Amino acid sequence: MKRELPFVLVFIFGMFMLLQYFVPHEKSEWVYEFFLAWTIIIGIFALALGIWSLFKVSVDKIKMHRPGWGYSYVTLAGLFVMIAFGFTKRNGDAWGLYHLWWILGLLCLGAIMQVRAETNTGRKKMYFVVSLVLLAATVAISIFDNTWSFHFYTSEGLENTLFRNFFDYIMIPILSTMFALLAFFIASAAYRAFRARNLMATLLLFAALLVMSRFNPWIPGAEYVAKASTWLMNVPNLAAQRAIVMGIGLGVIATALKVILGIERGYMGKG
Amino acid sequence: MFYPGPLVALVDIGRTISLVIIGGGLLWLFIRALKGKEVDRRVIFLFIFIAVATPILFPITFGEKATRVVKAVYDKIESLPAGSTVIISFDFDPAMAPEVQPMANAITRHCLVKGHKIIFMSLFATGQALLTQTLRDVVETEFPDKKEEVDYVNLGYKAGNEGVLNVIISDFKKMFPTDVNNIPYDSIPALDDVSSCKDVDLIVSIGGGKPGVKEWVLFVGDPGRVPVACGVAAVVAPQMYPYYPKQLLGLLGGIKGAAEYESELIHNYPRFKDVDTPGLRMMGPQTLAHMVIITFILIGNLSFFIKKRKDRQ
Amino acid sequence: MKRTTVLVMVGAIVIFGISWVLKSMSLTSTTDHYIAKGFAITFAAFLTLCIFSFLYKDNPFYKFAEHLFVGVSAAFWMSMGFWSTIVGNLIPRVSETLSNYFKVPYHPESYNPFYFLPVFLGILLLLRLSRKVGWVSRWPLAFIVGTTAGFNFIRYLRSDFIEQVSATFVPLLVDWQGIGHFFSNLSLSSTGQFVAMLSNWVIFFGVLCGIIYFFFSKEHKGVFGGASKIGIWILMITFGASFGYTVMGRISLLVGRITFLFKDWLSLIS
Amino acid sequence: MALYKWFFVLGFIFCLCGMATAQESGVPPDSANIDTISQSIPPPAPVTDLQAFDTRNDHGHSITLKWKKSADDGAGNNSVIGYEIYTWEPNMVDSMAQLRSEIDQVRAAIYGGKKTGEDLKKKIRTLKDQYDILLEQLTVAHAGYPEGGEWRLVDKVPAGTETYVHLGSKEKLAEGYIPDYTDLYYRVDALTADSVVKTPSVVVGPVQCYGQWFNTEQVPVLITVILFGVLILYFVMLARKGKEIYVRPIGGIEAVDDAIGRATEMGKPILYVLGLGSVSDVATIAAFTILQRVAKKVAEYQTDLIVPTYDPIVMSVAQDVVKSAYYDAGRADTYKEDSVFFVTQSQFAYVAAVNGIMLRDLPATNVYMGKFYAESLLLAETGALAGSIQISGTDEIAQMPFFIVACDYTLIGEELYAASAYLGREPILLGSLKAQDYAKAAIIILSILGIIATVLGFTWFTEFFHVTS
Repeated sequence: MKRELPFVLVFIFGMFMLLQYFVPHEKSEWVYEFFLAWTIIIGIFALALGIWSLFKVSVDKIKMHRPGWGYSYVTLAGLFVMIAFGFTKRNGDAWGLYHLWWILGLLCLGAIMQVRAETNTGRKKMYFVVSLVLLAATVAISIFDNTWSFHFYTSEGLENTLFRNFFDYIMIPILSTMFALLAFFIASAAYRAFRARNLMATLLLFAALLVMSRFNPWIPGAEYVAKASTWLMNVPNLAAQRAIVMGIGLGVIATALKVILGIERGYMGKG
Repeated sequence: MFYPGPLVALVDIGRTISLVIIGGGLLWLFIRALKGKEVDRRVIFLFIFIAVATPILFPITFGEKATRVVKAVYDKIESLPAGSTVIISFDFDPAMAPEVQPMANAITRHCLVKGHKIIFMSLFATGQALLTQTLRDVVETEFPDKKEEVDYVNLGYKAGNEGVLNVIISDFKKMFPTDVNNIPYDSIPALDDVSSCKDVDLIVSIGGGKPGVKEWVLFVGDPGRVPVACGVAAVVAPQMYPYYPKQLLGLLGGIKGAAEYESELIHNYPRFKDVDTPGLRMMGPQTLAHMVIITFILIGNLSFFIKKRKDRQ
Repeated sequence: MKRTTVLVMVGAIVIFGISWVLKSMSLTSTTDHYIAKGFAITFAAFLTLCIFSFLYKDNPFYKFAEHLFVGVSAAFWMSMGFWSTIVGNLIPRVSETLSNYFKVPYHPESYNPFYFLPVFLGILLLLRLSRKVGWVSRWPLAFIVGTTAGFNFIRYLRSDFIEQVSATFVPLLVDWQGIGHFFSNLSLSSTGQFVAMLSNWVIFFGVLCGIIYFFFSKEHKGVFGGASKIGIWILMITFGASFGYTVMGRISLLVGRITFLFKDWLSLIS
Repeated sequence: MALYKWFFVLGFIFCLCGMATAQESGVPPDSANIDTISQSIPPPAPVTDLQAFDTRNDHGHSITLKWKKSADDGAGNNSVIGYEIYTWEPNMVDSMAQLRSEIDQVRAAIYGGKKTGEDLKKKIRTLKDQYDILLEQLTVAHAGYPEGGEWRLVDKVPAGTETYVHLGSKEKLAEGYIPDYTDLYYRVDALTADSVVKTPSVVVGPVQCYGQWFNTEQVPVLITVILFGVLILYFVMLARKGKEIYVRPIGGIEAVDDAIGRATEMGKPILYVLGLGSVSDVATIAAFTILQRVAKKVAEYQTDLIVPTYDPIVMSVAQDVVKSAYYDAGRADTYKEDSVFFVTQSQFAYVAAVNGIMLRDLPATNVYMGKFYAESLLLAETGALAGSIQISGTDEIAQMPFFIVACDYTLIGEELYAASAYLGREPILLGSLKAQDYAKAAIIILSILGIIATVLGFTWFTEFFHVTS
């Protein structure tokens, strides 16, 4: 039961989704749309699991004083602050004690972490008291300060200016700079790997060189190079992509079928 | 104020810096490569940074020469008699805009300076805002004497994708009873001679998504026998080539196409020398960085072969 | 901590402070919140440089940006997921009271008591945290894997297999009017008969050789091995070409970032 | 061998030269001819042979119309510029539309307002009840044709069109809902440039729409499913009976074992990156199977394993997989719960974190298996910088070039799926590889047949493979 039931479920749901394709009737469509919605909802619960894992890894790192544990405070602070912003919003034009609130909240989180990380019992007690005081202060502010409020039931928190600012001035710069690093890496990868070691590497090298020189003002006949690279992208590229896609298609189909029939079970643990 | 041509000086600085630093550096690496030495990756990173940053700080333009596909569009607009009607359709969204809006601006400039009447429209809901941007930045600031509804008309966005095209090929008024300023079709002087798409002399579709160039060609260009030109993002350009030259008289592909068009325009119309040319501006870093990468590949192969020969000896 | 580390840190803080002050001063005419705005732009530039510093080597600045990014982005996706999926998708289908509470339009027509099932399955998934009943968390996994396997099976069969096979049926002879006509009108025009035919031949044999490369249960020897070799060569040419083609887009991204530094932060260019 | 090589290289260069020297020909289209439309237009001929029937192979709520175009469309007077499709609807649809808009208004009042009044909810319920009553009467009202209703415009289509699918909504509360099992009537008018001059066709009907239980257009797909399924089962059975199956060596996979051994010697961990896929991606499922083998080996050698994940569900599964692999190796005691952990569900934050791990923990081997997007090169280059041996496998075509360039071994597309079978050398899994090969042989044969059929002009053969979506 413990081991076989999941595979029976896989078979039933897999077979249904497979056969559903051949049944255009409204009823089968209804169940189909329904199942797809299910997977998304389960995914959100899984996200909670993920956040828990992130939290636990960071906390454990602090507790065990693993290398680089100090940075886990940064992660936890970012996590806490962004969630806090996502569910709060100011009511009027003034922020009131809001900033004090979230800073105290952060300090409280830090103190709780210290309680966990500290080995000396005396200091542990001190941090405990500090964290309690800070917690009381944050709770008090959130109760008595009316300039802002929690929004657990509308997504107004997403319009919180601080939430947006964190997105615009922290997430976007880092994200797009990470992406921009590719410009450097593509160059270093090209330098390192495009060597005429053997025929295959040479082909790789020449195709890349040809396409890269498609707009070089100093190469005579750049127009023809451009034309040749367009042909390269249109014709041999199409052929190779098609061959790969068909292979992948077969691999996916065979793997999916093996999963449905319970032949391939590597994706599920046993214990 | 204090110096007659700071811009000229900047261009020269850019040339000099790139020539000295990049050229000299690469030469040094080349000599090292002759000894069979490898280049540290940080050196490559530095070169890429300089190659991209220098042209941004000190704009460098390379002698972009219009290729045949771009020249075809330019020549067509150039050869139309003054007073011809051109549709410029903004079929793109903000994500595509950095690549294709420069083309739209350049073609708009060209049409206006030639005295053509322009019908602006959009098949993308988000295209209308970008169209307004072009009108503000190019038409109103650079051509204050051109009057809306007389020299150009802004029909705005209409929902319906290719359905819109299906209608306007036979009747413009049905789809666009008024322009964006709510002026009735019949009282717009610019549209006096235009009752359907068949009456226009050229259609330029800027975009590359769907609906876009393909739809213009299949639903208007082919059945109405109206010449269609286009400007598309670089990624979709290879898919558009098969339509050239039978169904598309020419095309501008990516920022490169925009740069070629801009340079052709500046070359022939000196009055545009000082306008913003994002296409040419973007091409500086692109060209330099590409050349740096190509050179590094060549240097890498050189040191590879020399080392191999040494090992054999 | 080493002395150099302390020096670098202090230097970074000083530069940050100066930049903040200067940026704020330059913004006084444009916005009322110039101090906050100046901080935001300086901080964004600081983070940009933190990430770029990774190119030199791993360092505390990069680590700081990395850990901050991980925390903030995880929270960001959680908030978005909560609002769009639980509140946006689930609540309107399960309960009118709850939708009124969350102020989302209730869909009575798609009301469905069965929507409690994914919630139940989701809770089962959370039980994984328990050592004792952790095994029940495999049921929701089985559901997800089963449905998506069935779904993918058909999707790939249709689009990647059958459609691709039929797309390979390209005419090897393009408006064929006899050998004499072919040779007398031979031209290298990219829209001409010769190039069209050549392209089709390349596509057809390219696909064939590519597929042969992916044969696993037959030794690649003789003609078969030759075809498989050609197959992998074509793959390599394609990979090289797409690598070269991508360079342009990546450089554009870097241009965007450097423009941010020069324009929005340092105001070096207009 | 050398002959092939030269043949290929020369052919390729020839192709490129051909393309490069290509001369353009072809004339751009002429300027438009202005068609002059005469002022008074005689009424055009009506469409003929109008047929209406239920749209096949669908969920119902849709009718297909077919007709022969008017004699004046593209011929004759050439005056037809398009067609208008009309359907007959009972007058009660107006009151239904009225009710719908009232319901929408009440709803807007409920959700827009600060407080939700009980009376509004009651009101919406009564409105909906009224709507349901009307809905029940709809079929009867339709049967009353032509009394108590009128013709309404459905759509306009351009000249030259000869079919139209009236696609209705299946949502009862949506505009454009077409009831199933209800008598419907249609008419098609031929239009001219003068909006007053048009000719209606004869009326067709009654016609009913309904959903089908089997999509006959998908028969080729079904046949393929069955054939392929049988093929796989057959070879799996054959393999179970103990038949030896040859599998060609796959570079990347053979390297996995060596890489683990190397990591053990160096006392460094192994990093296994599952990519950005979710469990619904089959590539990720294949990656799990490979992870299982790797984890088992790792457990045997007593090396460390690091599995950072992007998707929480993938994390759950990966934990399960690694745990049971340790269990299988008889080393359940050495399994560490946090060797598999969640990072974040943001592409570049994940990359930033994994890059950090690579440079700080300096894994001896990095394995990338599954779905990868733009981050592929960021990961692989950083790994190369850290001096790790790198093995990758993905089915994302756009990322393959980067892995090939930056990694030591790369599994291309299908090789990733084959690898899971190959690593274990389990006969059952190998059996399916054989089936895949037969399918590939079938593709080759079909392609050749298809080419021959195209040359000979047998369109039915290619049409058979044309699958409508």
